[in-house]
Amino acid sequence: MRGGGAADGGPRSGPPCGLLEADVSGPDRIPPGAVPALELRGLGKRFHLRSGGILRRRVTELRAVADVDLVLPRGGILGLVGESGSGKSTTGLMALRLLEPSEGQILIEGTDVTALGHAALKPWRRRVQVVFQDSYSALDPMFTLAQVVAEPLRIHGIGDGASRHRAALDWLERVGLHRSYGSRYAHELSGGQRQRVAIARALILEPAVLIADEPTSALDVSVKAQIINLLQDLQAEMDLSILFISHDLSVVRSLCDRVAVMFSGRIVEEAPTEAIFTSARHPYTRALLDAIPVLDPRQRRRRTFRDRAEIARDVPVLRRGEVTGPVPEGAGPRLMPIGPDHRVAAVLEGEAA
Amino acid sequence: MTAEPNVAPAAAVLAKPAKRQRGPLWFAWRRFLANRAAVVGGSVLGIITLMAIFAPWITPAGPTAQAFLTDALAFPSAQHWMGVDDLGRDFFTRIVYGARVSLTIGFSAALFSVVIGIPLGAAAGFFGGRTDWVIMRVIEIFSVVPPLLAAMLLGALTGGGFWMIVAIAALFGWVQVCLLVRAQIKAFKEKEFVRAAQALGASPAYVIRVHLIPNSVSPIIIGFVLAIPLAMMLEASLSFLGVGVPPPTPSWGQMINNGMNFMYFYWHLAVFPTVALAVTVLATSLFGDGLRDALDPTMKAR
Amino acid sequence: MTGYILRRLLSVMVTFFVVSVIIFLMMHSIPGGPFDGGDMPVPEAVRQKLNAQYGLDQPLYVQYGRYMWGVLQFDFGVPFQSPGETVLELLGRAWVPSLVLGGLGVLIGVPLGILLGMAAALKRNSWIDYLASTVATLGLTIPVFVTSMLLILVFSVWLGWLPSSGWGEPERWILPIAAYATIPMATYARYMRSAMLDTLNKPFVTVLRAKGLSERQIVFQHVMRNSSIPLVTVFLPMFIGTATGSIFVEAMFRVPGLGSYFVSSIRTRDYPLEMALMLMLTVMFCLAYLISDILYAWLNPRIRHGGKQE
Amino acid sequence: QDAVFPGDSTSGTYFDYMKTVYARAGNPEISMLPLTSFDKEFEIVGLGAESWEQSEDGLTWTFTLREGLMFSDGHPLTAEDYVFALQRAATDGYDFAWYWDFAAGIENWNAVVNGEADVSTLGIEAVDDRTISVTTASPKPYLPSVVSLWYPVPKHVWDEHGDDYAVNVDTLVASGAYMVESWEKNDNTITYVRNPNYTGPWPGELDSFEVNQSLGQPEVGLPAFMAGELGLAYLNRGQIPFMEERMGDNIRRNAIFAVSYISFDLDAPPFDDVNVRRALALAVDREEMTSTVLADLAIPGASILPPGYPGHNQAIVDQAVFDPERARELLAEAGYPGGEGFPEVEIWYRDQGGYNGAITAPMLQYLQAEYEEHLGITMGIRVMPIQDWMQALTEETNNLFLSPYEYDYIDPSNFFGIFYGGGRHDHRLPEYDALVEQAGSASEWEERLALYEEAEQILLYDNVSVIPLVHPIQTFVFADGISGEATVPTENGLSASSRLTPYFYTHLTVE
Amino acid sequence: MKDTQAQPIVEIEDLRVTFPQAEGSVRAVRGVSLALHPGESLGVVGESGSGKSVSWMAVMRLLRAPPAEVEAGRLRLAGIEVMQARREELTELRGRAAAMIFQDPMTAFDPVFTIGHQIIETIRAHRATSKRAARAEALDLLERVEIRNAEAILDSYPHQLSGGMLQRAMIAMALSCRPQVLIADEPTTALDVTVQAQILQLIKDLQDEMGMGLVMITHDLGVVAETVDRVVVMYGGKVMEEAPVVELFEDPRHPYTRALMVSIPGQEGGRRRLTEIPGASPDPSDPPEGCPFHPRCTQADAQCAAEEPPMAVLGPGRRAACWRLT
Ligand SMILES: Nc1ncnc2c1ncn2[C@@H]1O[C@H](COP(=O)(O)OP(=O)(O)OP(=O)(O)O)[C@@H](O)[C@H]1O
Ligand SMILES: Nc1ncnc2c1ncn2[C@@H]1O[C@H](COP(=O)(O)OP(=O)(O)OP(=O)(O)O)[C@@H](O)[C@H]1O
Ligand SMILES: [Mg+2]
Ligand SMILES: [Mg+2]
Repeated sequence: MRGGGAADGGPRSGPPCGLLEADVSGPDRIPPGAVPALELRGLGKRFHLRSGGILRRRVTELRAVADVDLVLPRGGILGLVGESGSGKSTTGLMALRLLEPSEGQILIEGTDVTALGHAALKPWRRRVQVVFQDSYSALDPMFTLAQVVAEPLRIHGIGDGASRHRAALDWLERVGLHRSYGSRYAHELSGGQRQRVAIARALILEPAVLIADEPTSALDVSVKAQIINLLQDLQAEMDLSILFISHDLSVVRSLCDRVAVMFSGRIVEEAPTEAIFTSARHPYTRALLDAIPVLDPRQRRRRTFRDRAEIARDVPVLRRGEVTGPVPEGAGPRLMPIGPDHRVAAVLEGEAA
Repeated sequence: MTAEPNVAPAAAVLAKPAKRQRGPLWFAWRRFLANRAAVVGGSVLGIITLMAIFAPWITPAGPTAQAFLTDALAFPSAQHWMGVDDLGRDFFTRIVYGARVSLTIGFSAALFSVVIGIPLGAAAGFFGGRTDWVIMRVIEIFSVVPPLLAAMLLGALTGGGFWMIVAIAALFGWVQVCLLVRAQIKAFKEKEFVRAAQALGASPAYVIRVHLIPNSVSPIIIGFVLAIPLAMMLEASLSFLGVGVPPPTPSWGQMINNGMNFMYFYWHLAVFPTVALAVTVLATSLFGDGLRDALDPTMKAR
Repeated sequence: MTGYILRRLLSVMVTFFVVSVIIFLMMHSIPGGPFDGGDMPVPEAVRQKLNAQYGLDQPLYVQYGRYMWGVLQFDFGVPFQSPGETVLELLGRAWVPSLVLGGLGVLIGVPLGILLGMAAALKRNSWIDYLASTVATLGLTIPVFVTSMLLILVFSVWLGWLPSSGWGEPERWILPIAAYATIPMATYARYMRSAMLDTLNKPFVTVLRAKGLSERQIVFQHVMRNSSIPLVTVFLPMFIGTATGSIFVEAMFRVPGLGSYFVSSIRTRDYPLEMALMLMLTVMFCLAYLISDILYAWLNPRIRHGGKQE
Repeated sequence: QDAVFPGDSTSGTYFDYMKTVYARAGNPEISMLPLTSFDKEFEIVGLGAESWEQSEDGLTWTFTLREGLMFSDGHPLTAEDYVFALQRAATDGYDFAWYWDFAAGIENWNAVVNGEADVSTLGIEAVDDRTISVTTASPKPYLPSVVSLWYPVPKHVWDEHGDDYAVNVDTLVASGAYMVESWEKNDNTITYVRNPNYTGPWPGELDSFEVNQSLGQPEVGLPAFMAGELGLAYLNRGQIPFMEERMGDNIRRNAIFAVSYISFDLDAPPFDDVNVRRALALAVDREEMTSTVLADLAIPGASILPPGYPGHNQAIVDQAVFDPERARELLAEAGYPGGEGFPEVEIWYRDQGGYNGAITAPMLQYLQAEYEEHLGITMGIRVMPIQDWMQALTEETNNLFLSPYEYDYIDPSNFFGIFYGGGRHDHRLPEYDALVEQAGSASEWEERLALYEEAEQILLYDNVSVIPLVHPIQTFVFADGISGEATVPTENGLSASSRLTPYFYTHLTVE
Repeated sequence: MKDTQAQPIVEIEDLRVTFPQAEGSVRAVRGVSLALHPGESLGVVGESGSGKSVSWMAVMRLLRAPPAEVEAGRLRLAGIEVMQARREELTELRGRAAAMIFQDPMTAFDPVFTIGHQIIETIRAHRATSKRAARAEALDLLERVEIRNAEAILDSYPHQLSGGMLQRAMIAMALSCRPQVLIADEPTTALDVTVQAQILQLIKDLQDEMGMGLVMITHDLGVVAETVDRVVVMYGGKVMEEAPVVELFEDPRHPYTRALMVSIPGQEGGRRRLTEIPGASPDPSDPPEGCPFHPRCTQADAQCAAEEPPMAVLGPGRRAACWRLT
């Protein structure tokens, strides 16, 4: 730990104000490692796009997400990266049951929550928190920030008004906002400040699972570091599991254990972080890594880009020997295991792509 | 890259005593005070209410006493600020006492319309589907049966009177508020912050109460403010049809109706109650506008 | 969409049924009947004869059943108030003036109100705002019969510009339309101001400015459309309310419209006419709500697409 | 068209007085020819009838029609048309059916109406084309006055179209001086033109005029009048001083021959006690009431008959005094000293436009204040639709009513008849009934007057069954250019009543 | 730097923006001076909440006043003093002289109109073209910002698009104005790096084609390194340092800039903690006396806490505000 300072000395560990001590309302704690914190099985989402006004309408189907299998182990941090519009946010929203999946299952700590009703879902809601991509719309314009951050406590009936308020201010401080922000409103903030409020709100309940959709995109590097460190600490201390959706590959690299890459609504590659960064197999993953901006202005160059269609066509072809596990059924590109914990969307030699 | 920073004297920053935190209502109050028109409206409303409450102390005679029969229809003078009506009653007294009836009718109807309209509208807008269906049918029924018919019927059945009018005005005032709230909530329920609350496990009741209704204040306030003159007018129309507040109890609507007969010559009998009604509603609507702006934190007073 | 509309039409039937029962029961629970006489008691024999002639001696459910059976065949009976014509004929002649005047009143009052509300919102807390508020409030608080009387006094008695009342040549329409227009104008001014203020705060308005769109374009296209939901909510019901005639305006201006029939049919226990009026209102209101809902969807794509919920 | 006049009933069904009186459309009296009528001095004039005579026993009357009477379509108007009108009324449900028994006492009328006797037994007969004979059950010395409401129905048209002839402007056939040219159904506004086939007396002086029913309300009528659109406007109290100032010479007042009175449920407390009723009567200051709150709208009414009406009796009027002192004593005697213990009562009146509408509310509020002040009685006021009020009155669901009554025919028996046992009120005063019955058939005018005086004494002072309050009057203004006999006031300062329809419209000219 | 001789297209002198609050005003921008020449590209980096967005909104006169109170010694856009400009002049300037890509693309679109409508109306606000031609142009722009299926996107509503798609639509909309300066506030936060790289390339190409100036407000120092000529570093509403991009990366002078550089997550593998600047950002309504950075600065002394450091010129195009450097 190099930074240290106030962020370290602050009330980082342990529940603030002891509000969360009586943590019994949630489902029973499950020993680490036994079941994944979050598991998505064959998740898919179709949108029906209607256009052409009210009367003459055309309906086209859009498969925003298809066949997503993901496992987020307890205490793990899984990075979800990918093309913009590839269905990352949609996947996240489905995992939260904020968007009804068209197919597939969602398991939280081993329990299938795909079909649970509001009441049955509520204890799980407490354990799974979210940072929305659009932090502006995610904050109620009529709420002060202290109210926003305290809201999760309020919803779950934890503490009284004053203690919640205090906890909220503490959390604002932990994400690097001065306590005086507690009485301000969302529209009075800069983009990065809003994002931090959203993060504070997601963390105040000390959830087991955090789904963070681009939580640091509007933060300067220093604040970003502070937030990333905070997440790491929480992960270490409390077995927080994080699904980290991001475009920022360097942050992904320094935070995540594993990375899944999405392209066109599907997972195209999934592997431990370092494997992705060092031995990616899928052409899209490679294109991504290639495109990371270089930090040295002298190395500026004119880039050439591969056409997306070309990338899509260029499905990796695996030799049978390369596949380390059972080959999934079906035709066309599908996720095949190669090497330890590494899966890539590919076809087998001899199959037509 | 250059030297990395060492541990800084950061504690100093944090050690600064935290400023007193103010609640959102305090800010709303400040915004309200900064709005001159709203403050004037509120004060006028307050004064009218106080006059209504303390009527016996500020008027020369009882509201029904025909103490000035020989002066009947006298024009405004120092002795009778608003003149004398056709039945020899001091008109200022009538206006002041009329405020009791009219304000009660106006405000109870408006209050009731909000109390009924908001939850129903919210439920319809939020849940949609079957709930919406049922509530919409109820709304349709209430919009179809005109208050006048209901009033005439209830009048015939119950013997009419003040409370019947309050009840009618209330029963029929809520439809508009309900529709407005329903529409607003339909539009807001898809917003991210609503989903954020849902993601936290908030119940529909919570979401509606804490997020959707506060974000619907402006149509609600407008609906509230509009319900007041509507109820007062209903009272006036019912008086016109003879089912109003029974005489001699003074009500502005009834006085306006009566004043109409005297409009050509004894203008004061029509003008004062109309002005009283207009001033009250104007004050209410300025007050409502101010309230609306004050409750909306994105609005900054000048 | 077609399915949706069909389903909605079905629910119109439900409302129709419920309303018809309610109105029927209400009408018949008011003491007295249409042939009870006015000033002097009608001889019992005469009354019985008349009641039997119109089937009013039957049990209520039989009367209701008969009436509704007729309604299904578009036979609304003969109004007691105006024998010699059918209820439909009566509505056909009496509704025209109401529809013309009330409809024009709304069509003129609404745009005026919108402009007034806009001006108020754009110049918030300035004298324009206060003036607009005052005008709007006066429009709402001065009872329409007083407004009517003032209009007549000023424009026909004092200035002599326009005929005082009556129905016929278009110059007779002007004053009642003006009287009708005040309420929609005032209502719309209030709603518009508030809805505009809500919208003007939205970040996308800043973006529109940044793009270099003229203020006019921003206000009239974007802000208007975004502010229109509450306006749509009140428009059709208001239109119906006004276009079916106001007993007050019609009495003051002697417009031979529908307004007075609402009251007279209750007063004279004119069951067939009263039922027909109510059923007509029912259908119109139900359709109005249906149309409003379709308009919402048209105005707000998010509702149209059911949001992210698909 | 020469002028527009206000009417007073915007609703109405048949344009046929003999089909429906209270709900008639417009003013069919203008185009129908009654047997007799009155001029503005209230002298009886034969219109359809040229002459009439009473038989020796006083039971049979013979009316002779004028020669050459015609309907507007040229069809002769005969006795048959008059007789048919009443036969239809007796058999075919008519809201005035009670009238011909109550007022005229036509033989067998009630039996026929109730379906107990055949219509052929009815005491009326067309002897020949020009002769009608009427047989009454008892002598009716005033029958010629009653038949001023007997209008003919064009039987030849009725045979073809039935009652509906009177709802369709094309089949409306007139017997009077004017005939209908057009009819705006929405408000029953009607244009009349001169009937070219009219041969009777009082031929109209106007070529054409409109009676606009929607202009009867002073609030609407006066603006139209001021804008020059109306030949006559009724005035309400607020408008009178305004118009006095401008067109004082054109203002007219007319007597209506009506009375407004308080009536009670005589069998229920507290009004079963005569002292209570008398106290109420003594606590009314009619002079003050009419000079202040009812200025120009009514004159004091201490007797049932209005001044100027045959049989009006000053001796009766003089007994009415305002004596609050005595009233209090009486109330105390009845057990309510200073109003203490007096139950809360409510006076019910009917919702009505016209002259009654103008006076009732102020009058009742005045009484309310007076009773409160002088007697300590709290009296509520409640208005209700005519039918509800009527029902309440007959079923006595309340114990206190304000009732208006306007004459039907000109004879004291008309007013006294309404208090006859089992009539409008549930009064049981055998002496009164006997006196009124006797007076109704007595042939000598003097004798009748004496009997009526006795009866009124019993009704108003011995028993205080009702308390007459005021006699309303109407104030209106003529436009410049409207003249003629009908606009000239009579000696007593009043002008032709609006009820004198046939006279009024035939005695007007327009420049 | 290009065209230094020419009249600057944007001139900012002593810009101050204050938001009055119930308890002490928020001084979001506290005396910023800057100039941008035609064709030049300027990077603006700095702490979150340091007033980057607000300053450039002020340049466009887009801050709602009230609540914002804007003062400036000089605030010129294409030679016109924007503080005094009439409304029509502003309408003229906006879009044409300078176009802005907003930080928050999700709320930047009118929710009730299609993306296509909003781009087409922008094009037609500046150039008289037919609807059809404007549509073709919009389609072309969407394709150039790497939006697939552009035809369908034109007819979509904002809520139907992902964050990144909206951001690209926003960029297309800004470019459709063909501005003299493009103010891009975090234009690529929602984009994956491949698309980001393509868009940055597109912007550079357009700069070359049309001589467009560029203001790139961003937290991504990689983006800065790749696209801009000159960088301004902001902290606490003030400019801390200004330098040509190469010099800034190789020799950051201001302690804040240096601290920032250290916080950049490196390219090395493996999970690790990142370096952050110790201490917390100041309370915006009560900023520290003296140098805004002094409470967190390792080199701060009494002078830093007491007096505001002046902007010192350190070389051609290099400035910094720090007592330690003067
Ligand atoms: N309407 C407002 N009322 C009060 N304070 C405001 C308002 N708008 C912005 N601020 C404050 O002004 C400061 C500067 O905001 P600005 O948006 O310019 O930051 P930024 O540099 O763009 O940050 P980020 O990188 O997070 O977007 C922030 O502290 C913010 O809280
Ligand atoms: N409500 C909706 N209706 C129709 N299509 C939708 C809807 N929401 C999302 N989509 C589509 O689904 C696809 C995936 O969207 P999603 O928001 O999940 O992308 P993403 O991976 O999060 O992209 P980004 O990185 O740009 O945020 C996109 O093509 C988008 O247009
Ligand atoms: Mg996304
Ligand atoms: Mg910003």
